[in-house]
Amino acid sequence: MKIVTAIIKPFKLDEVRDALTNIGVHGLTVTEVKGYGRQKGHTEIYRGAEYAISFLPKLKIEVAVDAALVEQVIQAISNTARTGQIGDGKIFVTPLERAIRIRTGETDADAL
Amino acid sequence: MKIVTAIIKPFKLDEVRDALTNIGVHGLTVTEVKGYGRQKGHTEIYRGAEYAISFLPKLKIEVAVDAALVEQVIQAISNTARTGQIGDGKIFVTPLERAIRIRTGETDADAL
Amino acid sequence: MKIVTAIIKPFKLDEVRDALTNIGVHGLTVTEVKGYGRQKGHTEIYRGAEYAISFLPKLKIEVAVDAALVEQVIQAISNTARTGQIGDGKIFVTPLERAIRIRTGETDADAL
Amino acid sequence: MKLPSPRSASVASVIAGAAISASLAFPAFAANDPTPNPGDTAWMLTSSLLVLMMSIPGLALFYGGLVRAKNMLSILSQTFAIVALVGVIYTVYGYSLAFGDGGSLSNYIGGLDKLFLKGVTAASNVATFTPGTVIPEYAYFVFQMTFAMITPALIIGAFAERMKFSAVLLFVAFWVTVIYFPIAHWVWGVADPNALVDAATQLAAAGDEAAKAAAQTKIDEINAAVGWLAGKGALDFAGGTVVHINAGIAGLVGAIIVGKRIGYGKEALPPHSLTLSMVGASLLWVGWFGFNAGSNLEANGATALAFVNTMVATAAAALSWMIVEWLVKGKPSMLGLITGAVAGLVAVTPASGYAGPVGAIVLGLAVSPICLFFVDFVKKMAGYDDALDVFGVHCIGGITGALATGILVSPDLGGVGITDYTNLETFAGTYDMMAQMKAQAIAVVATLLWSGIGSAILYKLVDVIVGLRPTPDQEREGLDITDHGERAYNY
Amino acid sequence: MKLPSPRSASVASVIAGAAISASLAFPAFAANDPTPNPGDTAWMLTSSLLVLMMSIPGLALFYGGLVRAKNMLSILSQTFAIVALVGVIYTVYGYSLAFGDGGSLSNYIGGLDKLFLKGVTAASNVATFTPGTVIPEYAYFVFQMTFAMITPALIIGAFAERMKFSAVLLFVAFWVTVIYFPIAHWVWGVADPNALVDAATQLAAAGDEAAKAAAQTKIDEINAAVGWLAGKGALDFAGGTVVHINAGIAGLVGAIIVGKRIGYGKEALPPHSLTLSMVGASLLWVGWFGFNAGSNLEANGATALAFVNTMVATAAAALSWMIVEWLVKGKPSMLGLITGAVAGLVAVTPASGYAGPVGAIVLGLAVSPICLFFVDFVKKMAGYDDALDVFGVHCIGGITGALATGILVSPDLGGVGITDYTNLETFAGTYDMMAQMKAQAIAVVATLLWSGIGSAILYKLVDVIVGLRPTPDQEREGLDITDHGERAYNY
Amino acid sequence: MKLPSPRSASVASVIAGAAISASLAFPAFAANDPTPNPGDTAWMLTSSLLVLMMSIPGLALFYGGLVRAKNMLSILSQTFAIVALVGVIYTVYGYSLAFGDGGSLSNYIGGLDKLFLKGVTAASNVATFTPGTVIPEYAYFVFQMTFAMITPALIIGAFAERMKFSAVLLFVAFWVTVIYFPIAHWVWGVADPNALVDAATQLAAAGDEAAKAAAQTKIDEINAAVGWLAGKGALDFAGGTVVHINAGIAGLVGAIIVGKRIGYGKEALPPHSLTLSMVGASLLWVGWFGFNAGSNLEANGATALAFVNTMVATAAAALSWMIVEWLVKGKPSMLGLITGAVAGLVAVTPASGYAGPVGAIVLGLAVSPICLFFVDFVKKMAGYDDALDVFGVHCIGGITGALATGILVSPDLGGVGITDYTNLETFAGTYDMMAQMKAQAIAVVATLLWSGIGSAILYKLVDVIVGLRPTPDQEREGLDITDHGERAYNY
Ligand SMILES: Nc1ncnc2c1ncn2[C@@H]1O[C@H](COP(=O)(O)OP(=O)(O)O)[C@@H](O)[C@H]1O
Ligand SMILES: Nc1ncnc2c1ncn2[C@@H]1O[C@H](COP(=O)(O)OP(=O)(O)O)[C@@H](O)[C@H]1O
Ligand SMILES: Nc1ncnc2c1ncn2[C@@H]1O[C@H](COP(=O)(O)OP(=O)(O)O)[C@@H](O)[C@H]1O
Repeated sequence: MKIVTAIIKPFKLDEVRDALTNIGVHGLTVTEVKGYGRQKGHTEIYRGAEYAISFLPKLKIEVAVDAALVEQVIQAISNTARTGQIGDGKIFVTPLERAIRIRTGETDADAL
Repeated sequence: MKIVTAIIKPFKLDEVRDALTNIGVHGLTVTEVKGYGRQKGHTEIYRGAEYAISFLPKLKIEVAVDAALVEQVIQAISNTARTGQIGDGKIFVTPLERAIRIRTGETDADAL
Repeated sequence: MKIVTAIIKPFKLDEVRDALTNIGVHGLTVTEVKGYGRQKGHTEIYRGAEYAISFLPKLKIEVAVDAALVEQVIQAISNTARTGQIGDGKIFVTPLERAIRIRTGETDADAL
Repeated sequence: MKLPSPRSASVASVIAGAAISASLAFPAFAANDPTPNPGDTAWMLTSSLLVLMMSIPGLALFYGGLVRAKNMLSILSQTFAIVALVGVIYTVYGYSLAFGDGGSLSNYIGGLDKLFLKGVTAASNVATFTPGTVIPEYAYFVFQMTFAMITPALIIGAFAERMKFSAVLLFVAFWVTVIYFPIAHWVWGVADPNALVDAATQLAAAGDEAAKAAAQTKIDEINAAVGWLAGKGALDFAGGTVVHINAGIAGLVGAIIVGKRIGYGKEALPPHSLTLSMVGASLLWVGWFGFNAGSNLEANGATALAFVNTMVATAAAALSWMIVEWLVKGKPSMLGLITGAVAGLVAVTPASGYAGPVGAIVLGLAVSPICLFFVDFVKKMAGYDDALDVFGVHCIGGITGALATGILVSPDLGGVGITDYTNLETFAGTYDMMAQMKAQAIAVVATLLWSGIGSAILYKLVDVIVGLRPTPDQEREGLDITDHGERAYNY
Repeated sequence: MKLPSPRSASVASVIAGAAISASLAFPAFAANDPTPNPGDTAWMLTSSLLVLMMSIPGLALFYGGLVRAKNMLSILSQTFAIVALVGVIYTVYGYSLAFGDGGSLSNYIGGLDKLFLKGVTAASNVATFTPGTVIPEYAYFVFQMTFAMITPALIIGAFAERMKFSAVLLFVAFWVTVIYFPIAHWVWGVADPNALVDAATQLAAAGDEAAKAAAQTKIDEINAAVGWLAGKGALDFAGGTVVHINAGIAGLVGAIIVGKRIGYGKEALPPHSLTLSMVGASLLWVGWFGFNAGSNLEANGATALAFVNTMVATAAAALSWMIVEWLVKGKPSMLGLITGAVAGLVAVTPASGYAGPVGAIVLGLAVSPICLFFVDFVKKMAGYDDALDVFGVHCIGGITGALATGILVSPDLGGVGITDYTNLETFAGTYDMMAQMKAQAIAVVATLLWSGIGSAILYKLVDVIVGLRPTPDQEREGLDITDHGERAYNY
Repeated sequence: MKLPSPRSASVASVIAGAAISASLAFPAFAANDPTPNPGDTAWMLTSSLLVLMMSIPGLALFYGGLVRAKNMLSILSQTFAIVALVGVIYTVYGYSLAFGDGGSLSNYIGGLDKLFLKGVTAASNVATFTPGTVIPEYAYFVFQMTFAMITPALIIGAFAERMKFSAVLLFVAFWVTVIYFPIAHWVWGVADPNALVDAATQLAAAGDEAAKAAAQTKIDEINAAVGWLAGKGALDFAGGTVVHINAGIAGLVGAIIVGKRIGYGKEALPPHSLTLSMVGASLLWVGWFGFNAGSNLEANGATALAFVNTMVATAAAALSWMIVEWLVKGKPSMLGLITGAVAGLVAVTPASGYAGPVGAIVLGLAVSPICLFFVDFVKKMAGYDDALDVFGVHCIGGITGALATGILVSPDLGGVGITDYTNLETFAGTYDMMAQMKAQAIAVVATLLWSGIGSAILYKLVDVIVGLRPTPDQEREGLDITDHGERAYNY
């Protein structure tokens, strides 16, 4: 099993979720994060003080999936989260050794 | 070492924390997240506009532990976070290669 | 590739970011988290009710880097995030199998 | 034209006990009706909108800030809907029940003669406390309406975060009808000073014994028709008993009957926004000048006194709570400061037109430790979950104020003494503190009993009809979603 | 000394149709000018600051809470800047255009005689509706200014979250000049009752036919110089047409011209803080007493009536929205409660000084379902994105109120009837509802057309000059950052 | 029932320089005391609660929104506790020190004759500016109290986020006693116009030289007893020097002595809620009508003028700040708009009863660039951390206003000129601008020195007693937790 983690632009969430549902992924976890990268931020001024805001609001989506599904998940996310502009985000794939559903105690693929 | 990540219902935090402390885990990190899964959300209506809210508030708990402790940690979390109803959440175990305590520079097991 | 995850004190963010930029890391993702550990919290009282607050505000920084850079990244974070007082936080290193830049589809090292 | 009026609650009893001097020489009031002074009218209208502002947004924010975010809208909705509901009820029958002519029942309840504001027009006036002075009846009506709105809204703090919206509304509709309107009548259903002065003038001018007897009978009649607590001489300038003790005890009973919040005493249930509570408390303070100084029904020196008392008692109470908390807990909290201010406002309410400013400061200093004791210790000991301390602040503060009024009204302590309209000359200095304290105590106990027992019955009734409490799951999810289908915040 | 005044909008028409009785016996008004009563002045100043409070922070919060957090400051800035901008414009030429002497154009527009407040001093007074009563002109000026401030601020809700700050300001500067000041003049550019009464007195005292004719000519002249809608007898006590229909239709046109928000109908665009919206709505309610009861220009029984109507219609409308929503959607929302309250406030605005309280309650009960229908169904069907329902609540609520005013003013329904200052004795009971409804309908249609078409032209003009809409990227990022370089919240 | 009163600060000096015409023909004031008009009383009470609302929640929110969330409660607590503390101090000895009878020291300080409000009752009245007009002394007392409350609350913005709660309270207790009450006395300790008019009448009626000399001596005596700045003829209608310059310089000194915030100039310290700041600024604007127009002590045409000036200067200043910022920084910020509005309110404060509306607009347009220059550039250059720009806005804005008052009062510029109660007929048109500007400058410099130096000493004293600053760790954690043991928000 793998965990696919994607950093995306916030307004893309619903589209990405729908795309994942379509390929049979029925669970995911979303976190509000701030991203720093090539995409440049903006400047805020409060009276005399100017602040360059380089951390931008992003969403982090984490999906635990069977290894077999990883490619599809990556495609689904890439296709829907892409706007073609800097700051569209990243997808990271990391290993997942075990998964447990708390309610039932089911494990691994059954737990997802 | 492993990282045990659990997605739980928010009001279970204190119980889970106590259970972990009891088995000798003295550190953990908590993130507010939104979860999408089998548990169904609710509908919100603002004047004419109806929104189906499918992302529900959850907490993500991350605990870095020695591999030997993983089983106990899973048990502790499962037992306390379970309500028996849909949406109780998941536990994920992922590998942890190195750990460092910033203050002292201690590493791995000593760092936890 | 690795993901270096650091839990740090919030006011250290800008310093850490600058240190990472200096060693050529140009992207990272930050999450607001609550940490539980050795650092003790405080007590809050609202009329009669006293609450011991043991979860303290921390920032979690995640940096995906080439394995070769990991040591440097750890050093950079350790040096800047250290105040020498309890609660400075941890650094965790976990494996990263794949990375994709959504905008271009570039992968792995190119995607970071 | 005639109208009961809050302040002179004592008139009846005083007169009852006073020999009416035949040497009275009031100028006869001619038939030409007095006209309202625009200044008095302006002040009464301003006061009315201030009291509305106390409810919304004042009280709604004060309470709302103290609950968890997931129940914020339930507090706001309940407050807003209560204001709306009572506004309509009051127009339809509330004003009539509280201030209409009760006929043979007039010691206990008003009548049905003013249903749907029958007979009230833009030209109708009501008497104030200064003989010969009137204000438009519409102004009096709407001022009193705002009191009827805020009183039930105060109650909801006690069972916050755990009562269904439908239950709250139903309870309030019952409660104002069965509890509030009668008690308002008992205390504020007083004699019209103009009528009293008229009768006294007759008495003075009476040529023979028959005329004297007739005039005296008239005076007795007027006094006999007042609300029974007013008749006992209980003083309540702006609503210590009618509003605060009344709401406070109803809240406590509700908190006990509906039970504790899930997690109470186990989980942390911290206020979601003390900022909003501070805004609410500040608006309560600002608006309370309408409540207290408005209760003088005119804009004169006595009004300014009530205003000053409201200011200084509140300041003193805020300081007092701060100091006690600093000493006892080690830190002075913002919530303590504003809670103290509210306790001061509550306590000075019945006394505001009677005490002197120094007396008001003393009252403010005294009320905070008393309320703090109930909020911090008694509640924990007794184990009830009065979520927003309606009992500890409003009932206890109200009782403190009601009793203190009997003391501070004394001219020896800088108070204004008691006005006897039929005998202004001979009255001065005859203040009898023990008699007054007895009257005050009777009013307190009567309110506690009627409201406490009556409310208990009404909660049970509502529980049977629609059920008081949401399911545990609903309560966990928060009333905003389950009762109203909305969330307060989407940042 | 002379001054048009909101309430007696009907005078002209009534007089136009009435035979002037020669038996009139008004006391002649001597040359000695009346002095303002401090109570009236106090009330007008209080009313003025209440109406300012309606705009800031009231309306700003009501609207601001309903947008997403990233556009919060744009709403706050627009509202605040509009208040500031119109404050200056109104002083420079707005007051003169609306209430100055328009000479031969006086049916359609005021003049330039009061540019920069020329001739106005602390000693200038203007007439109220009670013959012989005046208030300081500065008080009248600033009261009317606050109306001119809030009206364009109402509009911005329709195209919230998607119009550039520069465009909004430019549009408002044009709009008040070309749309608002004329319409205010049409409706509120009424005859001075003092002058009318004077002339009527002349008429009564006239010895021969020539004198009679002269006096009658004078009356005709006065009546001929009024705003043309006032001349048709349209009743608008406090601004149903001038403020609400006017702003509401301008908003709808703007929403359509600027187009829908990105994501409208696809993404969730929930209110970021219903808490703030509730605070805003509450302050609107509180401040609206200045708006409506202040429009009586004095503090008397009629003022108290307008106050009561404002209270009870709003309460009824909030309840009514709640009930309908509960029945139709299954849950009564907080947003529904406050939206209903605002709809009630809008509807009662034109009627507040004319209806009786029971009529006002009926109006409140009726307006909510009507507005709800537009907000919930018509908007969806028609497919326009009136973001904060300016059309659905203000325009529709305003039309409901304007038409209902024609009904509820009827003395048979508890209304006050229409005042004919030249013929007070013979007027009573001659109320002609059909004629009045026609006048009301004309005022509604005239406002819809002038404001609707005029606004469309102005939006297009502004689009040419500075562009109406930000780029999609800017809109996505939020107007706070792109227009103002700030964020509302940094928790 | 004599009483000093804000507005006629110039009377003394004017009279001092004017030959008293023997042809004066004032009606003698009989012994029968005038009665307060309910309209004036209503306005003064309304004004008092408006000024309270300026402090809480107005100023508290304006300031609180600008700090980081972790220090929100510290701002709210400090403001609220200052209001409470000063309320009690003012009653105990503040009113007496500021407005009591100072005997031989009466040029510099009031006396101890009114400790604990000795001798003040609901029947006590004080003179207003119109000879023969009075208001209840309680109303005057509480109105002045609210000024004493808000002034020290203004100071705390300068050293926000880094001074201990205990230090703030101690400093304020010292500061109002040693700095505020004396300065209030210097400027507002003016002659009672009734007494002056009485004496002038005597003079006019005097038959022989001896009587004339006696009357003249009386006038001289009255004038000699006024506060020394009043005696110099300094004009300060509503508190430009006493409140704003005074607080502003005390703030600057405090900011320098306590040092910069940790991270200042390095980390981002953005406002946590500009929304709340906007609400605060709006309530400041609304409440400021009480501050300025209330300072007329009556509700008449002059009051309406002060009201209008407050409205239009503020509108102009908000626009002006917006435009300058738009030009200089490329974007008009919401914070700029509201800061401009506050600068306008500050600047118009001393001028509000003296300038004409067009003059007020010019003042508003001028003050914003001046303050902006200090807030944006001078602060950065000089390197002090005046966290919420108390110096840049209140002190600089106050100085601008104080000096501009000397110009705008000129009748040639639409101002009202200066009133000489003893010689109303011959005064008109003799306005001497250079003399007035000198008086204004003296008042400004005296305030800067007394408050600047005095405050420095007091800060040092407080530092010795309880310590000014929390530890760095406490400062990082935030004052809410370390000083008050609470958090403002738990979402
Ligand atoms: N090395 C990295 N490690 C972790 N997160 C990263 C890294 N680089 C970028 N990110 C995340 O991806 C987001 C987008 O990256 P950015 O460089 O702005 O655009 P793009 O991916 O289109 O080149 C960033 O805001 C940040 O959250
Ligand atoms: N495949 C997944 N990857 C990541 N998180 C998941 C996944 N499936 C579920 N979750 C998380 O677990 C939570 C609970 O899942 P849900 O399906 O609602 O209930 P249950 O686990 O009881 O079947 C979800 O809200 C989501 O946060
Ligand atoms: N075992 C753990 N797993 C995950 N996070 C941890 C663990 N232990 C500590 N942390 C995180 O590191 C933070 C600092 O830890 P703490 O024990 O307080 O101080 P220190 O690291 O200086 O000893 C905690 O607040 C928590 O967020």
